[in-house]
Amino acid sequence: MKENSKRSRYWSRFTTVIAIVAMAVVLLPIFLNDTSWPIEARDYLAHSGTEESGAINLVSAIYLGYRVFDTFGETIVLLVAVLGTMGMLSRVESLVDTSLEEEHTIGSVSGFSLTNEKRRSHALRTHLLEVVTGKIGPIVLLFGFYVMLYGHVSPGGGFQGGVIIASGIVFLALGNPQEGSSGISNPELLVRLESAAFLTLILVFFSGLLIGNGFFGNPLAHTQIPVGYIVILNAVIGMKVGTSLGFMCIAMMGGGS
Amino acid sequence: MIILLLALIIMLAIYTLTSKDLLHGVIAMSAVSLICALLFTILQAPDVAITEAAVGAGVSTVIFVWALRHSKRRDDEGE
Amino acid sequence: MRLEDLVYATIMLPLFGAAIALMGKLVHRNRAFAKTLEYIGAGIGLVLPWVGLTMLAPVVFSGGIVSGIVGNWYEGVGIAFRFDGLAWLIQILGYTIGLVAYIYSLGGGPRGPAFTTIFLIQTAALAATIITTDLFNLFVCLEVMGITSYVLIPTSKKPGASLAAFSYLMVSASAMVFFLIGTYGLYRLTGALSYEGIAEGLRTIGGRERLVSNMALTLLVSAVAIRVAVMPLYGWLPDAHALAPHAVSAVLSGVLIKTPLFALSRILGLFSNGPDVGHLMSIAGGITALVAVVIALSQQDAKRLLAYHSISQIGYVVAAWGMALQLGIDTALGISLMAAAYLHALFHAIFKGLLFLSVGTTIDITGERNVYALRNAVKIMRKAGERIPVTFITFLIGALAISALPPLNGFVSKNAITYAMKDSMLYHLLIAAGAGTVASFIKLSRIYLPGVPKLPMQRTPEGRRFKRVRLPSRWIAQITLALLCIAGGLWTPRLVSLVGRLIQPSFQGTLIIPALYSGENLLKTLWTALAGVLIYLVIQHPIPANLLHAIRTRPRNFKGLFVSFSLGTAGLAIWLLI
Amino acid sequence: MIERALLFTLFLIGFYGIVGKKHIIKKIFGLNILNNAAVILFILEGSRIGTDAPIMDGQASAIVDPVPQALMLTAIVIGVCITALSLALAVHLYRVSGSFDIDTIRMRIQDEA
Repeated sequence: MKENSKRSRYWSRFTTVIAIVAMAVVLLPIFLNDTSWPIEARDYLAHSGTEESGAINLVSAIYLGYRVFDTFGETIVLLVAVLGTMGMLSRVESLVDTSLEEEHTIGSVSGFSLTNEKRRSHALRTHLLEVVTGKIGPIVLLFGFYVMLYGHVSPGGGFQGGVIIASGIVFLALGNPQEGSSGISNPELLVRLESAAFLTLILVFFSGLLIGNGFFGNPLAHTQIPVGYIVILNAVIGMKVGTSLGFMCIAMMGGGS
Repeated sequence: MIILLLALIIMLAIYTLTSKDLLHGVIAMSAVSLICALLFTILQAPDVAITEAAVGAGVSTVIFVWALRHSKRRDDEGE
Repeated sequence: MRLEDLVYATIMLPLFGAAIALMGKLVHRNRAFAKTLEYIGAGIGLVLPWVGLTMLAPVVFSGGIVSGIVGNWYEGVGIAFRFDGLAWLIQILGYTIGLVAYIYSLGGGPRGPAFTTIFLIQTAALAATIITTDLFNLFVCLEVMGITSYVLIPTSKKPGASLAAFSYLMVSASAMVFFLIGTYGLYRLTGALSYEGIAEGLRTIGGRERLVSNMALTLLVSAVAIRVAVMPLYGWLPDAHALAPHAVSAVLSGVLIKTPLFALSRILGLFSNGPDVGHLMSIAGGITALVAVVIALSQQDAKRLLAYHSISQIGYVVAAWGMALQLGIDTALGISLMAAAYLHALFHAIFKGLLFLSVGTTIDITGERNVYALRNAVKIMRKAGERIPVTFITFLIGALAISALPPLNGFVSKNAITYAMKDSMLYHLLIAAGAGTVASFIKLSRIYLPGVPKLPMQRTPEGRRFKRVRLPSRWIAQITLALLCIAGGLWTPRLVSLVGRLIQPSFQGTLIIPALYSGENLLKTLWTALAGVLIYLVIQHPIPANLLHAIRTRPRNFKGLFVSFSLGTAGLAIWLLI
Repeated sequence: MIERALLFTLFLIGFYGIVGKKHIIKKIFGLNILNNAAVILFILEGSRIGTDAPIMDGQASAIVDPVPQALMLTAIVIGVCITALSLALAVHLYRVSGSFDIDTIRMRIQDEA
């Protein structure tokens, strides 16, 4: 048996090297190619990007204006990932304390309410942590809203602001006393906010139809504030990302409530 | 400067894959994300730097730590 | 209502339905309201797009192409899209199977607002993948399609399903990063992301950059080929399709492995060496068809047998599609081959979906998946409340369709393919694969017929032989698919020319329509059927049975997926260089 | 030139992590590194043609190419979502099979099914 395992290990090491060398051969020309970087797109955007989309920050002009369909796909990927992870999470928890196996629903995400979640003693909830996060929470939340709403001027925007809001929510969940999870860190409220944000996001894209600019066009294109579209999108995406990631982190911490 | 940061990222990446303790791997991964964020600020890409810092280092570290808390920290199967 | 809005309506409606179904999660206090919200969302998402498609039909049939930039932004930076005959056909395929699979899932498959939301998002992603002509947008659509299937596969609560989803996720996610590197290579060369921009940029590049564009093309093709499960890269598919819930595996093998293939044909149209890639893919497709049938013959688990059949049938489609690209889409033979490839993709989606759903119902009722251990399932199902053996009849129609017997749609599309590639090496491969298909479906249909099982049958948990299962909505799904099989078979002579005209509107010549019911053709079908029966009798013999047992229990490890992925990519790169 | 060579090695390290390592969490580390390498490559090469950040607040003269930056925002978030989902699957696999080694998981799940 010893000879066989040594030979099989040698064989598996050999196939790994073959796979990596094969990939390296294909990748090398692309990495070493140094033709000059194309500048047409950059010149057009530098010249007329601002007044077309209204945003001073060109990157958010692109990913919320010109290529807003990609960003929409990305929000959907985030939504599906959170739903999938929550489904898996409840099944992992149920494997731990073999609760009733819900028949065929997707890990009973619909029925997943943290109230029946078995309260676990939180070793990490020392008093110091509670006081500090309790105080910092609102400040982080405020900063998150700033990053979200000023996406078109300073760097930042929907996603970055949303993640900071999510961490703000987690701080609040950690910070407040254990019994009631009042305020924004209550999981029920977060689920509602997330679904509402997703619906409003789609309605915003439908609004592009009104002035005949197509689904993802800018409805406020011909008004004086075309940047309004980007601000609205930033706000809605920020809310959606913030609530869904906040909800996931709270669920991962074993349930704030 | 960029080459120095890239070399640091490569060393951290090698460390994540070879370290026996997974928690050290997770910490090295978030260090890689942070250095990436630093690199992006140098390369005049502030948006991507904030995203990398917030999303890359922040959220994925939380998820990795949750995964480790729910399972075993030691990578004792070895090669 | 401009045409562009109508085109994007077919994508936004399922997403709007998904948002409404997600609101069902909001009010999960009272179940009734959540259920109605869910059904409204599913209705909007799966039924309304049909209205959009019928309104678009006249435009597409008259050879019109709806193309432009999403949201009328500047064309250098915005996302280009193009809605033509091919896109219309693939969306028909996606929405048919999506609607029927959702109806089936009301009866048996997973439920809950989260499942409906993700199912609708998957249907929308399928529709979006085919109309985009922008490289990065294709990346995002393939990611959305992928992540919905990674989440839907483990909902079947089987431990193996999580492992299958994990392997599928790792392979596709790393392939998608290589797709990103390919996009980087092309953007650097041509400065554009839309297909037209890249094509026009590539015309003016010099000799050395030719190598770089070939390598970038190799990465794009191999990243998409993983999702199409061609020969070297099919390792993830059998576990994923066999262990997913029945409704999900019908959509997975019906639509999810075909849309990337036809999206790839848009990319290959750009490159001057597109035909070489088509040539290699057709060879790989032919080999896939034969090898996958042999492995299918060796399988014990009913759904795994069907999954391997999906690989062999997609081998048919890829062979015809590759040869069509090789000959060029503007020649008569090329168009008829591409039309045959699409027809077989559509008909395969229908009869494979039918087989997955009917075998799924049988498995749910009898609780037994092993082909050798289950016998006279018709009697068991009659006791379970199925007076008229609907599942057996629908299974029979599906089995006859896949083994290409005259009246049904499989006969038409398989003959369209083999007729068009008359005397090439692929012809013989596909004929042999056809015979193997007949043999394996005789083996699978044994589970319904009375007989003595080789292995003892597991008792269902309650000790009785069957489990109460909600039949009506399953019947509706199975019967609609069976009717589609028959309709496809009878109505097809005009369908081939119709599809041909849709794929290449500017072609005036006559297509090569196979003389379906000619004496020589019927004789060939008879011969393949007899060969199939012969093969079935041969594998009862111990020597071939042991050989098949060896094939089934060959060690399949996780690393094999990646090694075959990188070797396949390197092979394609070398093929492009010589 | 050297940066691209370093990125090439980082890319191969990530690919080695996915292919060579048996431990599934290490594979997810590898996937993360692979994604990070692709993002750095895009941004590094995109910033060659300019000196200022793409914020048009008046005094930005030669700005960097904003298109790859917008694309990489999407790629980073998709990478994190894929990591989150794969970690949830990995923990579920650990709960079911009791080990993180991909081949022992396959063996334990095979004979259980």
